[in-house]
Amino acid sequence: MHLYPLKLVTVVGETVIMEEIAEEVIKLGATGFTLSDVVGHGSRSTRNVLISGEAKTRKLEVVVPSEVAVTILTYVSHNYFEHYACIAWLSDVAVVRGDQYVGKQ
Amino acid sequence: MHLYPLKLVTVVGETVIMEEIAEEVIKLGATGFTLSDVVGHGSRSTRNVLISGEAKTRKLEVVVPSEVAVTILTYVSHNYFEHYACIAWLSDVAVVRGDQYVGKQ
Amino acid sequence: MHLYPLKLVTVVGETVIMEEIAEEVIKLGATGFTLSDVVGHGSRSTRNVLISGEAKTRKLEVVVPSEVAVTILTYVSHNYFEHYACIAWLSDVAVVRGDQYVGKQ
Amino acid sequence: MLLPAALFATGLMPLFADGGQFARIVESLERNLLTPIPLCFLLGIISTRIHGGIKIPKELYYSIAIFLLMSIGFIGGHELSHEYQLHGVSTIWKPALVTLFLGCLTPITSFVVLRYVGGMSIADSAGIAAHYGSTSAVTYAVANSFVEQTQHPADSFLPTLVTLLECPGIAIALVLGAALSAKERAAKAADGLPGKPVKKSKLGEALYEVMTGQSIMLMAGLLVIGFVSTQFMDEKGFQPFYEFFQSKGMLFRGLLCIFLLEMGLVAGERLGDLVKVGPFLVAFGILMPLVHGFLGAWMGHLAGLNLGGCTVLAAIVASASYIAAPPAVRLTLPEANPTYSITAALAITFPFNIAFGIPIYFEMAKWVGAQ
Amino acid sequence: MLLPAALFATGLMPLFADGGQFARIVESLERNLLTPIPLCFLLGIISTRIHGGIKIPKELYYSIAIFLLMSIGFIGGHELSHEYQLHGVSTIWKPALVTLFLGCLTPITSFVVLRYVGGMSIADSAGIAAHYGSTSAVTYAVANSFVEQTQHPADSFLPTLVTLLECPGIAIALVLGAALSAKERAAKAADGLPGKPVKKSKLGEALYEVMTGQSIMLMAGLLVIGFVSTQFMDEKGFQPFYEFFQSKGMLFRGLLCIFLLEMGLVAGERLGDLVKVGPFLVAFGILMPLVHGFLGAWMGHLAGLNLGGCTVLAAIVASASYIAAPPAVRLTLPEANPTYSITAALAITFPFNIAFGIPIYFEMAKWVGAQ
Amino acid sequence: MLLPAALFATGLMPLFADGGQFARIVESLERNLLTPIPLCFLLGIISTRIHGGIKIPKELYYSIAIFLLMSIGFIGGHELSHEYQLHGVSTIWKPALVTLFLGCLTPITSFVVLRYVGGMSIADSAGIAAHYGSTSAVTYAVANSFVEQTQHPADSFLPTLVTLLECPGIAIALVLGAALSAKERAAKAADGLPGKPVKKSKLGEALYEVMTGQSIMLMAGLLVIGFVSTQFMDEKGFQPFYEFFQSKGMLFRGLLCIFLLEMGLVAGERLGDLVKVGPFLVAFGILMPLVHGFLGAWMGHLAGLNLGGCTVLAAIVASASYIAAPPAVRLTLPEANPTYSITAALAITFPFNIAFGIPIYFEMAKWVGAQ
Ligand SMILES: Nc1ncnc2c1ncn2[C@@H]1O[C@H](COP(=O)(O)O)[C@@H](O)[C@H]1O
Ligand SMILES: Nc1ncnc2c1ncn2[C@@H]1O[C@H](COP(=O)(O)O)[C@@H](O)[C@H]1O
Ligand SMILES: Nc1ncnc2c1ncn2[C@@H]1O[C@H](COP(=O)(O)O)[C@@H](O)[C@H]1O
Ligand code: NA
Ligand code: NA
Ligand code: NA
Repeated sequence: MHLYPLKLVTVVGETVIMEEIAEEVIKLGATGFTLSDVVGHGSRSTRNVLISGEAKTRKLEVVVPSEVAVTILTYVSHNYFEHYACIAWLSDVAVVRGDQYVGKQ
Repeated sequence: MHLYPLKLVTVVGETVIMEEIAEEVIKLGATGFTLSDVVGHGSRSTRNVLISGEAKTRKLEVVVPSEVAVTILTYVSHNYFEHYACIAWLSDVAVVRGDQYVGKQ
Repeated sequence: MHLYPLKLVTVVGETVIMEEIAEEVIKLGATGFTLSDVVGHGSRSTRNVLISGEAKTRKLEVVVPSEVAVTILTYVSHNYFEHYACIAWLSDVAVVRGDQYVGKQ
Repeated sequence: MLLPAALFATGLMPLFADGGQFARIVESLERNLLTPIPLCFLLGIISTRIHGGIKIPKELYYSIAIFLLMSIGFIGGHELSHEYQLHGVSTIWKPALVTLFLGCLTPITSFVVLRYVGGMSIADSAGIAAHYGSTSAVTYAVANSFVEQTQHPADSFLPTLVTLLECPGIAIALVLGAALSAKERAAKAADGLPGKPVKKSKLGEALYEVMTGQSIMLMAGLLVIGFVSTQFMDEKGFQPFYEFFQSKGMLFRGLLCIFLLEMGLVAGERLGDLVKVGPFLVAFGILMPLVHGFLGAWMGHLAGLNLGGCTVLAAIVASASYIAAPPAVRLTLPEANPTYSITAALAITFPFNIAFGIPIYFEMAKWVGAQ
Repeated sequence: MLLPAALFATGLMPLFADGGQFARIVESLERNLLTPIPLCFLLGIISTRIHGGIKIPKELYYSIAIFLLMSIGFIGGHELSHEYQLHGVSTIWKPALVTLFLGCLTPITSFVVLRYVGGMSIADSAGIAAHYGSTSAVTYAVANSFVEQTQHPADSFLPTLVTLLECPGIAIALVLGAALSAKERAAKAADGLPGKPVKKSKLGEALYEVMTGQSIMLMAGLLVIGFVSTQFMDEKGFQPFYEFFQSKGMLFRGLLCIFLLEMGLVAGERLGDLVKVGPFLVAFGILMPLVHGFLGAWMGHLAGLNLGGCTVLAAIVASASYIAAPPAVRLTLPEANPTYSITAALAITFPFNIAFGIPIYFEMAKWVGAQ
Repeated sequence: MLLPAALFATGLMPLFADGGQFARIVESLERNLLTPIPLCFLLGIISTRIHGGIKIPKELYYSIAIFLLMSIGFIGGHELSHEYQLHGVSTIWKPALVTLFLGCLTPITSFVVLRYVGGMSIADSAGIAAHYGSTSAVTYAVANSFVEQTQHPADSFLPTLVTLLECPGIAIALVLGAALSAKERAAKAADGLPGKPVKKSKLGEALYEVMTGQSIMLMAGLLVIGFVSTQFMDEKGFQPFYEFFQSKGMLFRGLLCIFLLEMGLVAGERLGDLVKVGPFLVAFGILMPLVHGFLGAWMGHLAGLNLGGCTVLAAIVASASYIAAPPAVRLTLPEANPTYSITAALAITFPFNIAFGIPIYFEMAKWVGAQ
């Protein structure tokens, strides 16, 4: 097993911003991402009020090298933390054939 | 990037108990939580038999300081492990502006 | 709190292979698993083309001892990495009453 | 095994009292079984057993459930309004009382049989009794279709009775279970064995949740809406709503087919658990409904219901809940193994009622003299 | 508090000009309120307030929304085709112009009142104005049902007007908000206070998204489809499509009930926020629609609409969007607190229109002379 | 590029044999294209191409698919029952044999053309052949609507033929692909190149899954249910089920519109892949259906089908599966690039059939003499 140490960035936030973030994440150097529908509660959840067939909150997971992880978190915190409901965190993962996910940049 | 070391508590269990746990988690000091619908299989999955439009199993994720994490896990294991299908674990995360999630207590 | 150090294996891949992997994971020694529907984008996402009522991509999470984790990752990478869209990673978790999940083998 | 036999006798005996009865039942069965609704249920079971690919999205299943409950309520309210205009409450109060009485009786008979004949634990007995004390709206819908097809439509206020029957049984069984568990625990504690206290709050919460649950809210709510709008709207304006919810209409019948297909898929999965639950529970799941069904038919007749009405009342009294009861039981009696109650309610009693029970209740109702 | 009072006067005064007016409104109200559609809305509110168990899967809600929009468009296109064959554009161009004018006016009146009477921030004022400048397709559907029930069906091309009214209001409010915010920011920056620049690209993107959003695409798309297929198909082939989408039909009316049940559930949750938004916004949510509604009824009459048409135009002008506007506002004016706009649109104006507004607009339309 | 030209000639030549043919095709096209079903498909494509906001929840799409399959089966069973009562199997066995024969032939013709004309890999050729060997139930539904609109309804047992055509093609293509891949691999291994063995078990599993898949189970299951309940129920009881599933009815036609809207959304997304798949596959996706369609119309006529029947048989033989085939191919031939097969089936053949193919097959059927 070749396991490659990388970072898993997780962002949970209002649906309205998550697609934008997902697209940006690719531009910032990720090779892919995984999105899922969740239900959330947080300090600003009253802001989270879209009524539609879509989930109101979404979770984005991205496996990236450490530097890209920092770029992503900086991007997210600069652009969305002030006015949108969202949270972001980082954790350590060991990825199978992880060199694939180091990607362009 | 200010990254703050916190714990991510994950609980996966029968839908019937997850809302209760989510509410309690706030009382125990979390500032928010994220719930998602999953499909599960485990040692007690035969207990997991609700028929309804809802997912039978749900996953709860909470980012909290280490002490709160322990309180939550103790609460869950005391109240639900005996009779309900559920699993709970802890992992290390580094959270953007993580001081926000230390919350009341 | 008895917390037991185990591994969390996460596999994200095309729906068509995920049920098979979930079943195999039990044979390889896991005591359970958790599946969820996600939306994914990756290097081979054009391969991911099923049209149906099901999500096209699924995420599998399994909590297992370290050796089982390696077996699972080896199985997945041997059998699916070449022709199917998927990614797999490993992380450290501390599990409540974790000895339960060491299972058969 | 004595009591089950006795129950069996009680339930079926009347039917064989005269000679042609059996042949008539077979004919009723045929007329019932070879129609799309039970056949779709069968298709679901077959698909699951052969690992076939039929999958109904849970949102569709859930949406149909909502439609069926709303429809039962709305048409019920509409019919009730006509009934009320013609007869006031004179025709309704007796059947309503009887229904409430049966709603209180059936959880107790179930509990007694499970605990003292079957020797099951208090929690399991109470848990299963909660299911059999309540009712299944889908069984109502199928029974109602059946009697309409036999040209013996039920009295117009039957949906009202379904609504009345939903709650009391669950409440009584849960309270019984909680009380007896507490007593047992107290006894054990006196013996030096530790036992966790029941959370009273949870029982109250669960009862509230049953009473304000989806089934009751939708059926009772639409009953009121159907009643009120029948009184205040002119016929033309009312027409499209009536057609939409109409229980003889294409939407109700057609969606019921899809619903039963899904129920067949679920029941098929549960069939494998029949071995786990053992022969006593299998017998219970067939005989208890026959007894309760007979009581329903007989007391319905005493209360003045017509042939269709007695049949439908029998069917709903005989039916077991698998929507409202499970979460309530799971929350209040967590020691109860849900495999028992769900398998009995869904994989034994429900198919039995759909396939055989309803025509049998029809013959029972005839036998007690209903017309 | 002066202006609200003035608004109130403007909106309601005409109605009390003569004596029997009030009695007629009450009667209209009764005829409107005691029908399944508003009652289902009420049931939803009650269920939420008592923590009842009714839950509509979001996919069902969303599917019904799709059906309603398609239906409005398709039947609109069908009727438009007949209208066009009979009169060309002669009957339509005036109402269309009036609708566009109102679509441009209402976001501005709303903004002015919110900013200068209510003293709300630029972002909040513009955000709310975007909601009130657009329209609610469901309010259209309910208003349309109402006028049909009163035997005064609206002119056939009303669905076209709904489509026209959807976009301009949102666009104007967003541009206004972005421009004024930029100016304010520039002023602040001159004062030495830092301020983030607005992303121009986002505004363009959001406007594009509004114009190609679900509501417009489905309504306008099906309008064209309905128009074209009416022209080219024979009646028999067209029939099943017509029946399916028919807004007087059972599907439209029945599904509207379920839709309003869900809207009641959501509005009920929002009711708790009424305290947060304060009395000004509550007053705004009731009085602004009355003013806009009056303008709609009056200008509709000037443009030649019939009684039903004036009522429906009033209702859609008075209504506030809660589907297309929220995401657009959230993206372009993130500082705007969505609790304000959604609560006003959904928990105040929508229920007010459904329950009281529509019958009032009906009387207004009569009063201005529409027939 | 020789063969495609030949194919083209084979497919289209007959149509231009006489002079007025072309004009008739154009007229048929117009009559087909300007109806809601293809127009909704077009709307879906447009919405995707301009990044419009229309989104159909996948549960709705899936629910409609279930309804359509059930409906095709049920009404098929119902009609078959009448046919059977009148003629026994005398009218049916020839068309059934012809359908089975075409089900075996089309995957082979497809494979041969793809492998030897197109020079595609064994896996890709077999994968695409599996799609073209099977059938698309929605193409059936649209073709059926078309012939009904032209007042030439198809023979009553066509749904039975759809069911027969679903499986064999997929099975043959997969077995062919697996066998040839194994041979090639053996050859390579002899040359010293390593190659992974095919898992035999997976092939069996995949074939079983195709045969017990959703489409077959629902169509065949409801066919039996429709057959049986027609025999045993009285007409009045059968009526609501018939109305619900009725393929000329509003539900079927209306839901088909929504379904095609979603298919347009998906096909629109795939249009971008046309460049990736190259001109050969685009030509294949248009010419192969014309050839298969001609065979279907001609052999259908030989087997005694009427004009509508020949047209519909041609359409289903010409159509390519995009529901049952993809997962089966993905599991057994993972080296096959699904972009090729899905793009060809969904973004080329399906729209071609819906828009142009069906009217062409209609003219072909007339030309071979069907009435
Ligand atoms: N402590 C937490 N743990 C897990 N998820 C959280 C937490 N706080 C917030 N979230 C998620 O982040 C979203 C936005 O949170 P907030 O910005 O605090 O309103 C919420 O809807 C939750 O899904
Ligand atoms: N080893 C495991 N790894 C991941 N999830 C698990 C595991 N075991 C159990 N689960 C999840 O926890 C739920 C309850 O498990 P159990 O209590 O073992 O029946 C299951 O439905 C799964 O979703
Ligand atoms: N860097 C990544 N981070 C998170 N998820 C990923 C990443 N790359 C791929 N995935 C997920 O894995 C699936 C298959 O990826 P791929 O094999 O690269 O096409 C995608 O659909 C995503 O859900
Ligand atoms: Na009962
Ligand atoms: Na407006
Ligand atoms: Na084919």
